[in-house]
Amino acid sequence: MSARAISLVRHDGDACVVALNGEHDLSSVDELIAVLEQATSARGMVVDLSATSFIDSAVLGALIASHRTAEASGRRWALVVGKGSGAAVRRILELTGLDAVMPVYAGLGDALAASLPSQSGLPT
Amino acid sequence: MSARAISLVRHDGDACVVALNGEHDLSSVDELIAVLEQATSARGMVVDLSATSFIDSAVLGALIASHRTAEASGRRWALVVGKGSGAAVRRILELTGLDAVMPVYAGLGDALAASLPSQSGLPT
Amino acid sequence: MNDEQVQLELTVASKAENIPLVRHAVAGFLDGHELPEELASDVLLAVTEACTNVVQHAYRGSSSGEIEISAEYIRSELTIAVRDRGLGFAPRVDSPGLGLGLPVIAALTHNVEIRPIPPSGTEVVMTFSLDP
Amino acid sequence: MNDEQVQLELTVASKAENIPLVRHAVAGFLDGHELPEELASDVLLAVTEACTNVVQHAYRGSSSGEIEISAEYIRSELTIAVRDRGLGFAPRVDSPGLGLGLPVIAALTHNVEIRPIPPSGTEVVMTFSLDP
Ligand SMILES: Nc1ncnc2c1ncn2[C@@H]1O[C@H](COP(=O)(O)OP(=O)(O)O)[C@@H](O)[C@H]1O
Ligand SMILES: Nc1ncnc2c1ncn2[C@@H]1O[C@H](COP(=O)(O)OP(=O)(O)O)[C@@H](O)[C@H]1O
Repeated sequence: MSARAISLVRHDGDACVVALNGEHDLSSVDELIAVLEQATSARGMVVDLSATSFIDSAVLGALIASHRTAEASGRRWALVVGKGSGAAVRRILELTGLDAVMPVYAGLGDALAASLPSQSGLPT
Repeated sequence: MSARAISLVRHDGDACVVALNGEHDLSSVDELIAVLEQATSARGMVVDLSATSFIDSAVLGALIASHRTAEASGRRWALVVGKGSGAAVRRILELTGLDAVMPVYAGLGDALAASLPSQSGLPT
Repeated sequence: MNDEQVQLELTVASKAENIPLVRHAVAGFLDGHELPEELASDVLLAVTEACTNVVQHAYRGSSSGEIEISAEYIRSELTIAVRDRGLGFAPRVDSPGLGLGLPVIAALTHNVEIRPIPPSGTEVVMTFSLDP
Repeated sequence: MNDEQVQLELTVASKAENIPLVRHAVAGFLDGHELPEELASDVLLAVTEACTNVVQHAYRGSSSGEIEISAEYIRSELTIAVRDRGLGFAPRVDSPGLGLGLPVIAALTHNVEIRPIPPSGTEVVMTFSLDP
């Protein structure tokens, strides 16, 4: 059915964006965990679900773990859930009340800005 | 029905024994957590379930947490499950396979000896 | 074994201190029947887990609520239902527990059903087989 | 709505890589009926969680096994069963997961039943109500 992909992009100011495309579940979670780990070297990171059609609790577990690791080391972490996010994505976030536990943005721009509040170290 | 109690006894060589008498569940778990915390100041600790008629997963959770805390700080921790332990006690330990995760002894003597392997700091 | 339908109905406030009370009431109910000791113990453990879930999860946020327990023998089966009128079944990433309650119930029962009750709340129906 | 009984039967090896396959097969089955999009999405999420549980828990230790999925419409209900022939339902203190699978299933379904199947294994039967 839908193709799936996990991409990692480094942005200026040392923020990483991990974008999930298509459907993700236990069969791709090891790859996801590896990519999330690479991203934690950055000052801030964003997980972009705006083109994610499906995630389940296995994927959610990986996101929660990544968020906790980032928090523990004082790094910024944000989630993007947009119009292109599938119904299952919205549903599982709603059911688990995860938007209360981690910062969720509707667009990548906002999430990036939040994950890097002080560009080049200069407070705004 | 059966009376319940939680007792804390300090033994020579700095081992603490926390004994649960009767039935324990969510209604006594806060007290149990508090007593387990007091006991963690000792070099070794034993949780004695040999007169425990009932425990559930809430109690088990407190025991697992106490065991983890002890392990993380290099302290010894052991469980006693004996003939006087109730059917539910044996059952929940068996179901969760907990005896594979933590040291379980049939008698307090053995558990105490294991929780303090080197009396007065002299290796045997 | 009794072929008639024998029932227990019990409603208590959803508080931790009432969990032993429920367990003892169910134990009393079981006493009237020739249940193997191990099976009776399994039933009491499963009922306790279901009540603990109500106290910990069903009425989050709202100040009060009740646990409704019913038990009945139908031929060679014992069915125990634990009901709440809470917010409905919902996963919690911030659960204070280790997530062992439901798996313990499922492991102890012959069958467990979880379903919402209108207008709100959850019913957990546990069935135990009395056939050896 | 179709009043006849329409069925899907599917057996795959219990491997993570087969989970999308199961989901897509069930999606195809649902496509033949006029299911609201949100409900179809809930069904696929619940089926995925049940299959994930089989892959992660049912065949611990033993090298291989299968996931059996059956789905059928009976009047205004959709029932999907996910079966394994594994070791049987058991709680795990060392679970790799967060314990969200069963609660997610229970929250998404109208009714969920968990029961052992002889001689060994577990059946998770999920019912979805098609009435609005
Ligand atoms: N009666 C209930 N009402 C609402 N949610 C419930 C209820 N019982 C269980 N739950 C949900 O199911 C989850 C799993 O329950 P359980 O397996 O007992 O683990 P734990 O209570 O340790 O979290 C709970 O964390 C909670 O989110
Ligand atoms: N098919 C199965 N066979 C055996 N045990 C199972 C099965 N499905 C679930 N379990 C048990 O139930 C527990 C709870 O499952 P779940 O709520 O999905 O959480 P998680 O998989 O994250 O641990 C698992 O940890 C496991 O012990």
